Formats: sequence, structure tokens, C-alpha cells
Amino acid sequence: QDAPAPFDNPGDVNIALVRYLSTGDFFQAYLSGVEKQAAALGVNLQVFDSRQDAALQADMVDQAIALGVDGIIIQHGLTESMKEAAQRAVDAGIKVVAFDVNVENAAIPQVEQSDAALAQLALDQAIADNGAEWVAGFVHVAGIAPLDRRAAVWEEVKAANPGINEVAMFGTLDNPIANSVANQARSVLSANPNIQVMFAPYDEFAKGVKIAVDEAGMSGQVSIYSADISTADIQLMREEGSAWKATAATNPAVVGEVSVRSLALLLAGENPGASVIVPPTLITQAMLNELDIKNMEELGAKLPAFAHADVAMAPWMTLPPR
Amino acid sequence: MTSQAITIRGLTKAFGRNAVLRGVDLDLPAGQVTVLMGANGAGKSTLVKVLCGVHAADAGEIRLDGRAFAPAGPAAALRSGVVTVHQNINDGVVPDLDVASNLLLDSLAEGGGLFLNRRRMRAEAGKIAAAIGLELDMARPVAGLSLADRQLVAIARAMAHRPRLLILDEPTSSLSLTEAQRLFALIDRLRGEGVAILYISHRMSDIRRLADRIVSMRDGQVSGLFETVPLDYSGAVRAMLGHEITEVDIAIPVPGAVMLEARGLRLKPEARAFDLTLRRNEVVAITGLVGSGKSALAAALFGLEAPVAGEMRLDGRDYRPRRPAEAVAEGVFLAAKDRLINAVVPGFDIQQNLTLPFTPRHAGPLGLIRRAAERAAAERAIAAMGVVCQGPRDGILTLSGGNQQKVVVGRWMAEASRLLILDEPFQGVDIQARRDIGRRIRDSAAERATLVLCAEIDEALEVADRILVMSEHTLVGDHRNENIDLARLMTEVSGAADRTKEPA
Amino acid sequence: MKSLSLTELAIRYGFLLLMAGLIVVFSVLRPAFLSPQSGVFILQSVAITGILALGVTATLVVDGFDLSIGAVATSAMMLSAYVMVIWEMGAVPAVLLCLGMGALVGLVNGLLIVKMRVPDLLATLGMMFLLVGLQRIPTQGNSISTGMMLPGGQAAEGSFAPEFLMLGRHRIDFILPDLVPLSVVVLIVIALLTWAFLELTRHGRVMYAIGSNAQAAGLAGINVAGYRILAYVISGVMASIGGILLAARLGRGDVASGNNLLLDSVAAALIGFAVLGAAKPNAFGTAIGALFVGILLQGLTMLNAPYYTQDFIKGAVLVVALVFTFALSGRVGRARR
Amino acid sequence: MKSLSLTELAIRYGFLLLMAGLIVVFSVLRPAFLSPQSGVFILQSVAITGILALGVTATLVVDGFDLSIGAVATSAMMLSAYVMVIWEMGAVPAVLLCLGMGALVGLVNGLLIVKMRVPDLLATLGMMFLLVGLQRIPTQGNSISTGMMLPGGQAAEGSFAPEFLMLGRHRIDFILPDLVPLSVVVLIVIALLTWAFLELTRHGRVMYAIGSNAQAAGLAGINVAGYRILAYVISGVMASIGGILLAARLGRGDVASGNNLLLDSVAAALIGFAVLGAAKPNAFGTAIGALFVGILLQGLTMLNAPYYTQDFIKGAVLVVALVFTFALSGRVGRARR
Ligand SMILES: Nc1ncnc2c1ncn2[C@@H]1O[C@H](COP(=O)(O)OP(=O)(O)OP(=O)(O)O)[C@@H](O)[C@H]1O
Ligand SMILES: Nc1ncnc2c1ncn2[C@@H]1O[C@H](COP(=O)(O)OP(=O)(O)OP(=O)(O)O)[C@@H](O)[C@H]1O
Ligand SMILES: [Mg+2]
Ligand SMILES: [Mg+2]
Repeated sequence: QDAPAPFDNPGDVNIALVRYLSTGDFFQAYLSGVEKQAAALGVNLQVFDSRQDAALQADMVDQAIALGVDGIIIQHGLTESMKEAAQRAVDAGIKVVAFDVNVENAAIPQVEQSDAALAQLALDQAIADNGAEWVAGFVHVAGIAPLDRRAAVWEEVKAANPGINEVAMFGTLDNPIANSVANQARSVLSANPNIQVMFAPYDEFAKGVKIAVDEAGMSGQVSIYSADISTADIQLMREEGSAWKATAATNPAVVGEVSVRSLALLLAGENPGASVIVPPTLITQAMLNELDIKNMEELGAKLPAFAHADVAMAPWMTLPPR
Repeated sequence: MTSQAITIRGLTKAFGRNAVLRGVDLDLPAGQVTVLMGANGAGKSTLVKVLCGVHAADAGEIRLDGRAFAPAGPAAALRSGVVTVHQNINDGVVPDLDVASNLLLDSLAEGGGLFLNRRRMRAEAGKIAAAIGLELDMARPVAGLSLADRQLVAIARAMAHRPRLLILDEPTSSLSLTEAQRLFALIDRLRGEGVAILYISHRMSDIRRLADRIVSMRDGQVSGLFETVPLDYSGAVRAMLGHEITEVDIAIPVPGAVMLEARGLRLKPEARAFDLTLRRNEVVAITGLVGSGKSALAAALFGLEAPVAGEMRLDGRDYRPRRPAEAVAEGVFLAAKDRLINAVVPGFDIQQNLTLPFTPRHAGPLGLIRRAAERAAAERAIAAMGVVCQGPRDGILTLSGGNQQKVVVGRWMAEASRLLILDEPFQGVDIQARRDIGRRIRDSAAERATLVLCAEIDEALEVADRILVMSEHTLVGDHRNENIDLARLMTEVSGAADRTKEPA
Repeated sequence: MKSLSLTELAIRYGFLLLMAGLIVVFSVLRPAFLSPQSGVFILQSVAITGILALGVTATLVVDGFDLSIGAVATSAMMLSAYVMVIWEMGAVPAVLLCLGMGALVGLVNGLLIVKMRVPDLLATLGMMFLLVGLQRIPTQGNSISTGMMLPGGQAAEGSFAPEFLMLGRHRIDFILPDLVPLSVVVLIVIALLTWAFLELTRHGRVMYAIGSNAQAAGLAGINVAGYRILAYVISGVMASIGGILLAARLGRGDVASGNNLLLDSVAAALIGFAVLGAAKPNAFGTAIGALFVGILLQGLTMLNAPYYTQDFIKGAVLVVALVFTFALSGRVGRARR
Repeated sequence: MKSLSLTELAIRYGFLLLMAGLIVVFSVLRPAFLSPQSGVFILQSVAITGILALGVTATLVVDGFDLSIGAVATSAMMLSAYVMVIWEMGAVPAVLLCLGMGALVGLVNGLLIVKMRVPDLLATLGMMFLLVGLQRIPTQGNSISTGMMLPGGQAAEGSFAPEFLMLGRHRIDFILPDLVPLSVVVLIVIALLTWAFLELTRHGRVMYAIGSNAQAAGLAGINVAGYRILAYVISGVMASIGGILLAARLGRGDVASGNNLLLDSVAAALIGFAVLGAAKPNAFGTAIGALFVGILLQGLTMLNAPYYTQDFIKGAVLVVALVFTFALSGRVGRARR
């Protein structure tokens, strides 16, 4: 099928990815999704990495404008710093989509992995596994937007289930995060040996908690529920007697692809909608064991919902090869 | 009677339990040079530091021109006209800044305009330097200057101040004769202008040249005042020591076999080559102006810097050290000059300073240090050198300068050597300590060759069997220390100096 | 004027040549690199670290070191947000309070180091941890933005004053309309002031004297304690200016921003040692050092180099440039003497 | 034995008293704090920073500084993972290669500083950036774990050798069965070795001499350059041991920056200055410093204090302890002389 303009001549289409966060498996996988979908469409991609410098990220949008790109994907960032930069891009006639950052602009579709849905899925599973009465530990660092959104769901679930008794809240982003969280979790477990459920809605947190639970010899007693997934996480969840019971995740590579496709729709004059939500998948330990899944690729192959999200699609689009 | 610029009464100062000044009474009249003599550790520098506002006195009073004087800090003392040249040259200059800034350092501190005027600074600094005959590029960093020039920079700055009281704490310790002479002329001029001058020195030649009156100090108290002409120098020495000074009597032994043989040694490309023979059981002194190449010779012998040309043989074998470790392994030891820069390890106690070069000899398997052996060695060295201290575990910096010097010289005499080189071993030590160190050097000299480098001819005469003269990085004279023709020796020393003043 | 040998020339201008070479290479590969926008962008990207680095330079000059600058900057960011969003005050009080906070932290650092004799690295490291914690306590670790929930349950009504935001966002016309952001102007002004202060005034000269030999400086009547405290106050104030600009750019008090400020600005100040063969801390060098890092990262970004190769190349170029300068000059630098 | 005055007692034992006081307070508030498990856990939580801090101490002793340790540790972590997961080799080659890498980095640091005369902060900062980038290049910024996709398209078959994981996870019986993790044993052994090396051997003695007056040490026939290089090699090797333990604990090669490892271990080494009134770098103090931070964080976490109050209290206690030691001792420490 013939692609609409400008994709009839995709070599002339330039898009930019402006990133706030880059270090870590999630962001690397997201980038690879963006790269693969861009390549499949045949467009040129320029990547700007602001290394968690929000001011620089805004400048990079201006830079992309100055370079005359046709479309921009904004990946994470702060509403306050990106809002105006995004508006400037729109004013310059550039199509923009934003991933996981609300730039408060009607012309900019927002691609989301829905943190609320992630947290809800994981907590539903926790309640399914453990009933509605348990002693809980919660891992959280306030001030990080996606974590704050996941924490809001936790508060709702707690309010709805008075049997859930949160005895400890801790968390840190000190690098390496898993190691620092493991240290904290060890302290928490020795102060509260009656904890049954740890809600760690970020896989680096969950890894740390898992290490601490193992070290404390409490794998039989504590269950860990988290969000996000990576190959290393799969290995950890599948370990003999692992306390890590379930995680809810979207495939970051798929989110990357969806971001590019949403931008492509805009460029082709179509409308992906104000909000493009990539639905999360619940991944349980049992599931991984049954299907004998060893890495992200197998996860994608064996859980089709995870490999591809049927959003922001158009018949003329080429998908990355699988 | 001249007017008393400064009167000091009942001054006391203690560091912890160490009572250093114990009721000092002292008058410093205007227009006179008061020489302060005292053994190492008597408290001279401490007195100076109280006067210039570094330390606060514990008790007692100081009056300057009749008014009570208790400076809150060096700046206050300077404003009151009390100007000091400190004993430790590191206290005098700022190495990373240029000469001009160093010469004007105290006026920079004082205030004035906000912005620096480079041209005016250079001109002013040039004038200050010229007053003491210092010819230097004003834009050069002081770090590149020789010790003598640094000393002169500090002196020049003090001299420029039109002081009320000028304190000079061992100012000539690293100056050559000619430079010292220029300093003396300046002191004469200031004396004529009515400045009170407090001059501290261990050098009798300086004292004879300058003193109007002598105050002797012993154990933190004034032990003698000598004002009647002619000044009673031996009385002053007696008062400072508490006893008669021992006379030196050099009995020249029969030298043994040749230990070091240098042929065609050339220390600088443009210098003349020379030969040097040193024998076992022989103490040889090399004298010469500052900058004449004595330390350069030491550097060549100790493997610090390869000579431009020449062959060396040590104990009959070829000797060409590439680094100090090799020299030490061959039994060639060097006690370097300028102890604070080159020898003292400030973080260490006396014992650790004493054993520093020979830690392997006090260490067992795995390099573990044998404490008892180390301590015994340290105690032997302390006794042999007569270091005055509370114990071997005291910090080195709690010692007075002279006692520090004994430690860093003693460090190299604790083990047997083939050739011991002592570069200015008497730097800053009192006359008794000088005799002590000298005697120790001579007494232990039998099994080795000993080379003493000193700019002061007096010191050479007191220690050596043979005195060599160095000029322009080459040897120009050789004298047996017996009825020496001093006049000839002096011409050899200074003759070269007249022809060229070596750039530092 | 003395003529310089080839080695001396290499030492003096090697680093600047390297920088020029980089610019040429990047311009050839990506012509857009040479546009005025790109130049302004580079300046803007280094404005905040550059200002912090100039503050560090002041402490390096007196042979000190300030590890707390990053924390001071983020504290200033949080404080200004708190003042405007939660206390609902204007831009002027926000700026003044931040500057005051920076000066106070600098003063405390200085007093700890000078009066309490705590070694500089220790004192400022402790201060760093302290501030990192302190700045998050009032909001329990949350970022501060308009409409945020207050502990009382109602939403914060205040917002960032427009004049405050201008500090980070307003652009003035220069060559092109709306080209130069105010933050770049602030950087340039501060760099010039710091340079003039350190090189041209007697205070700067005296500070160098203290850094070279504090003992001798004190004996020459210089108020060593006062100047050392001053250096930390300068450093604190500069860091708070950096924090103000950061807040103005972000428009919120963000707890996650500013992680790399410390290391990046220390890097800029230290690279400054190599500029013009100074081998000592100096304001011109620091500014060039910051610019150098900005140029490198901008060029590599334009070449689509991933972030980790950027780190690698930054490190490699740093090492090579430094070896070049210091090995050739044969001088031992004064970083720690 | 001289009897000590009250001030001297306070200086010598003040810090240890403070630590004892903390332990008492935490034990009263949370009795679990006093259990053997809790004690072992504290040791385990500081094992990695403690080992790194001991390495830094070696460089501090020769008056140097090593900013690259955090990056060396994370590089070792990545390298060991690469060796086992991608090259499918065993635990022994992984450990040896990591130790070799650490030694090599230390050697390069040492040569840069000693032979190329690059100031220590600069050289090791450059090395830090370089390693942070380099360690991510082979996997293009991805963490390394079993089953990961290789560029070729197949999954990595290798996995962490069980003997390797034991380093971080195995526990030996002591008082209680399965109580003491190997990493704690490694920490204790390394601390004892470092202490013995620095305090009891002639090599340690000589290194202190170099730190105090390098010129005098050189003129005493000591191979100053050699020992300074040795100090950086020690530091590099220690950092790589830390990285190995980290990899063994995490069971994967994590792309982390290592900045926090750097800051925490520098803090431990610097706190060591205050222990027993040493006022200089020393292995015993460093170990106590690391322990102190561990106790503080363990206790505060048990009390449910959020991370930011932990930072704040860490900083405040640090500052107070240091003021106490240094202000009372009246000695100026040697952090930068
Ligand atoms: N800062 C200090 N702390 C402790 N003790 C000190 C200090 N300064 C000097 N002392 C002690 O005070 C005594 C006097 O020292 P001072 O330097 O005044 O002697 P001095 O007469 O100048 O000797 P020299 O001729 O060797 O210079 C010595 O015992 C010394 O150890
Ligand atoms: N300012 C300086 N900077 C570097 N090296 C110097 C300086 N002054 C002297 N030297 C070197 O030190 C060595 C000895 O110097 P010098 O010629 O002054 O010896 P000296 O006559 O023994 O002097 P002194 O009488 O002061 O001991 C020589 O190698 C010389 O090049
Ligand atoms: Mg003295
Ligand atoms: Mg000499």
C-alpha cells in the first residue's frame, strides 16, 4: 500500500528523540524500539540525551527546532520545563509527541505506559495471592513523577482495604539502586520480621528487596510485587523459591515503537488521539515458569500482548521485523 | 641613654606543659642593634613570635614607645611598626606569586585601591629590591628563585617598611658573604635612622660585625646583658650556654685508603672539570659562596643529577648512581641542606624521622617493622647527637630548629657508610650544638670518607682535616687545616664571585 | 616580550588549539554546529555548571575545596520554589533568600574550616549530605510545583513569578532576535567579574598568596581566615545563583535535578588548570573548561553519539589534554600540591 | 604511659563514644538492632564502601586522591558479568580479570600523576568519566544478565558461576549457623591487611613519609614515584574487589554510575581522620568510619526514617563529630594540609 506524504519519500523525513533519562535497561530498550520503528519506516532519527538535566532537555528541543526536523518525540522530563519548549516546537510547525510527560498541550498526543494501570495490576495480583489482610512494606521515593503516580494507586488500595497494614516505607535512588535498596530492606526486615508483602513498584527496587529477602532467609514468607521488567528480572523471578511473585509491565521497546508510530500518524496528517495508552501486561512467576521464558525476547514471543501493542497503527506502516 | 623603643617585662609563654618563655625582661633601645644569643630551643623565635603578634603572651607586658603593646595578629604588629623577618624562610615568601607581589605582599594586605596597577607595582617593587641590591625579574615567580634570593626578598620587604622595631631571626643562614654584607650595610643605615633592631644569630662573625649590645638567653630567661664596649663576646656565649664553650682542637689523623675518586668531573656544561679524591678516615670540607656548586657536587655524588662529564670510583669500583636509593645501597649518604624542605618529615615523630632511610634494616619478614629494634636505634642516635627532647615519640616539630637539625644529621650517622656527605650540617644550630655535631662527625669518621659542605669558613675550620674551595662549580683550592693561609683561602672563595655572579 | 619556544607555545596554546580543532571537525561534519543558535545553545548548556565552577575556583585559589556546591544549588532551587509556590511570595524575596542561603552556607563552611579547623573536604562533604537531606524535609521529598498538595490537604496556590522565570527563559536580541538567554548573560557577567576580581584586584592577588603559602601570607599581615571564609561565601553565593537559574529554567523545585552539577563543575574548574598552561586555578581557564565540555557534548550529540560514548570521549580528551599540558610543562600543578 | 587530660580523652575517644551512644539509642528504640544478625548485616551493608574507602585511604596516605574508585568498581562489576555471561567463562577468570583491570587502572592513574605530573584530582576525574563511558560500550548501555540478547541475535547462554555468587551470598557459621556472609569476611580481612600494611610494615611507614614530605622522603633514598604508583594500584585493586562483591550480590552487570559509592567511601575515609584523634588518613579510622555510617543508616531505617532525613542526619552527625575532634584537638588535619 502506498504511504501518504511525507512517507512516500521517507528518506527526507527527520525526527528527533529528546530524552531526559537514558541510563538503565528500560531506557535502552525504549531507545531500541524507537530506532527499530524509525528504521522500519525509513526515516532519519537524531537522538538528544540530556542526562537528567531538565533545562538542557528544553534547550535540546530548541536545537531540534533549529535543525529543522519534522517531528519530535519528547521522552520523559518535567512538565514545567518542557511545556514552553514543546509549544515553541508546535509553533514552528513541527509535530510533537510526548512519552510519559504531560506537556499540557492539546496539539501534542501523549504516549503513556499508564503507571496507574501498572500499579493496579500488580496490587490486584497481590490481593488475589494473599487476600486483603497483610503486613506490608512499601518502597517509594517521592518526587519522581511515575513513582508518585504508582504511589497514588497504593494509597487508594490501602484505603479500600483496611486490612493492609503498611509498617514500613523506605527507598532510595542511590546508585547502584538495587544494592542501596537491599541494604535498606535488610534493616526494614530485621525491624519488622512480620512483613508479608513488599510492594516495590519499580524493578530496581524489587531487585534490592529480593536480595534482602534472600539474605534474611525470608523467601518463604515474603512476597514481592513490582512494576517493570527486564531480562535480569525474569531470571530473578524464576529463581528457585523466588519471593518475587509478579510484576506488571509494558514492553519498553513496544512503547518506543508506539511513540514513533504516533508521531508518524501526526506527520501523515492523521490523529492518534490525545492520549495513546500502551496497555500493561501482568507477568507472574507461575506464567514465566510454565512458558519457560528466559528473556525479554521470549517474553515477547510467548506473550503476544507483550510483543506488540495494537495502538497507533495504520495500514501503510511497516512494523519492525520480529 | 638612648630612648627605649620597646620594653618587655615578665613575659611568659608556654606550649602546653612546655614553659618556653619564663619571665623575660628585655629593653630594645632605638637606634641600636641588640643581638639576641641563645642556644637552640632557648625561646628566641618564640619571643619573636610574641612580639610580631603570632602568639599571644600568657603573662607579662610589652610597651612600645611607652604605650602598651599587645598585637592581635601580624597585621596589627605591622601597623604598629614592628616588622619581622622570620627564621623559617617558608614563612617569608609566597612561591606561586611573582617577585613584585612578594615584595609588596604586606601593602597588598593593608589596603589601598581595589585594582592592582601592574606597572606601578613593578616600579615600587623594583625600588624595594634595589635598596638591598637585589636584581631580579619582577615578573618571575618566586618558586624559581634560590633560597638566598627568597631570603633576600623577605628581607627587602621588611626593610622597606620604615619600621619602629625591626626583628631579624637568623637572616643570614642561607646568604652568601656578599649578600650578607649588603644586608649589614642596610642595617647600619636603619640604625642611623633610629630604628630599634633585634638581631638573632648563631654566627659570631655577624654578631661581631653588628652588635651594639648583646642579650643572652637561656631556658626562656635573659641570662646576661652586655653593653659596655668592647663587648664581652665570650661572656655572652658563657651566659647563653651556662658553661664555658669547649674549644676545638683538630688533630689531623693519617688518612686511609682512597674511598672516592672522581676524575674530570664537570658539574655544568660551561664549568671547568676537576678531580676529587676522598680517603677513609678523612673529613674534607668544601667551602664556597652560595651558588658556587657545592650542592651540585652533592647531587652528582648522591645520584640526584648525573654530572655532565667525568668518572667516579667508589672503593675501587665504578660508581655511577642513578638515584638516591642506589647511592644509599652503595653506602653513600647525603644529609641535605634546608632541613624543612629536604629532610624533616613533619607528620613523623623523632624516632620515625631518625630511622627513615633505614626502615628496611629495622624490618623483619614481610617488611614488618621491629619496634624494639627501631626504638633502640632511635635512642642510640638521640644520645649520640645530644638531641634535647622529652622522648623519641615526640613530634619532630616540637623541637627547636637546632635539635631538628641534629635529628636529620643523626639520621645518616646511625648506620655505617662509605661516604657521608653533609650539606650545611650546621644550618641554624647554636655554637655548642655545632661543636657537638662537629665532634660527632669527627669521632665517627674512621671507617668512611666524610665530605662536609659549608659556606661559612669558620665552620669548615672547626670540622675538617682538609678544606677545598669551590667556585663556579669547580674546585679552585686545597688546604690542609693546619696554619691555613686564610687570606689566600678568602681570595679563592670570593675571587670568582667578583668575576661572575652566577644567575640563580 | 620574550619569544617562546615550541614547547612553551604548545603548553600555552595546546588546549585552545585542541578546542579549535574540535570546533573545526564538528563544523565540517555538521555545518549546523557553526550557527549562532548552536553557539548560544552551548553557552546556555554550560551556564549553570560554569557559574558553579567559578565558585569552586574561588575556593581552589585559597587552596580549599567545596564539595557542597551541587547541594547548595539544588537547595536554592527548592528554596526559591518553596518561597514562591508555598509562601506565595514574589521573585525578589525568592532571589534574595536564595542568595542569603548560599552566603550563609558558605559562611558556615568557612567557619568550620577556618575556626573549627575541620579539613575542607570533610567539612563540605558533611555540608553536602546535610543539605541534600534538609532540602527535602519541608516537602517530605516531593518536588514543589504549582497546585501540589500541601500536608494540610489543600493545593498550593502560589506559582513561579514571571520575572523569576525570565531569569532562565527570557532571550534578548543579539544578532538574531531572541537569541541570547538571560542565563548566558549572567554567566558571562559572572565570569568577567570573577576573572577581574581574581586577576586584577588586590583581594584576588592576596587570595592567590594564601593558596600558595597561607603561613607566609598571614605573617605578612593578611587576614587569612577572613579571605578563606570569603572564598567559601563566594562559592556558596555562586552556587545559589546557579540554583536560581536552574529553578527559573525548570519552573519547579525538582528533587531529582542537579545530580551531576558537582562533578561537572569540578571538572570544568580542574580543566581550567590546563588552559594557557596556568597549572593553577584561574577564572579564565574555568570558563574555557566549561565551554570545552559544552562544545564536546554538543558536537557528539549532533553526531548521534550515544550518551556513554560521550562520557568516554569526555574522559579520554580530558586525560589527553592534561597529559599534554602537565607532562610538557614539567611543572607540578597545585591541585593538591 | 602518660595520663591524658580530659580534652585529650575527648579527642581520642569522643568519636567512638558517639558511636557507642548511637548504638545504645537505637537498641533501646528497636531491640532487634542488637541481634547478631543486625550486627552482621551492618557489616555487610558497608562491606563494599568499606573496601573502596580503604583503597582511597592508601592514596590519601601518600597525599593523593582517587576519584575513579566508584567507576572502577562499576567497571569491575560489568567486566565480571561480561566474562561470565557473554564469554561464558568461570569464576576464577572473572575475578582475575577484574583484579587485573583494577590494577591496570590504578597503574595508569599512578603513571599519569607521577610521570605525567597531572594533578591527582584531575587525572582520576578524567579516568572516572572515561571508565563510566567505557564500561557501557560493549553492551551499548545495557545491563548484563543471563539470557540477554546479543547483537548476533541469540541469547547469552552464560551465567554467573555459583562460586562467584558465593562471594556475595555464601554465609559461614559463626555463633549462629549461616550467619556471616563471605563479603563481610573479605571486608575484615582487607581491613586487617590494610591496617597491618600501613601501620606495621616499612612500606606503610614510607608511604606516610611521602604523604608528609615527599621531597624529604626522596632524599632519604625512598622510591617516591614507585610508592605513589603503588598507592593508586592498591586503590584500583580494592575498588575492583568492591565491584566483584557488588556483582556477586546483584547477580548481574548493572549500568550504574558509582557516584554514590565514591561519595560514601570518601566520607568513610575522611571520617576516619576523626577516629582516635588521628587527624590523618588511617585504616582503622576508615573502617570505623564505614561502620559508623552503616550503623547510622541501619538504625534510622529501622526507625522508618525516610531517606532524606537519613542524609540530613548523616551530614549533621558528620559535621558535629568533626567539629568536636578538630576544634578540640587544635590541630589542623592533613586533608589538604
Ligand atoms: N608551636 C609550638 N608548639 C609547641 N612547642 C613549641 C612551639 N614552638 C616552639 N616550641 C618549643 O619552644 C621552645 C623554644 O623554641 P624556639 O623556636 O623559640 O627556640 P629558638 O630559641 O628560636 O631556637 P633556634 O635557635 O633553634 O631557632 C622549644 O623547646 C620548642 O620545642
Ligand atoms: N632556584 C633553583 N631552582 C632549581 N635548581 C636550583 C636552583 N638553585 C640551584 N639549583 C640547583 O641546585 C644545585 C646546587 O645549587 P648551587 O649551585 O646553588 O649549590 P651550592 O653552591 O652548594 O649552594 P649552597 O651554598 O646554597 O648550598 C645545582 O644542581 C643547581 O642547578
Ligand atoms: Mg629560632
Ligand atoms: Mg650547598
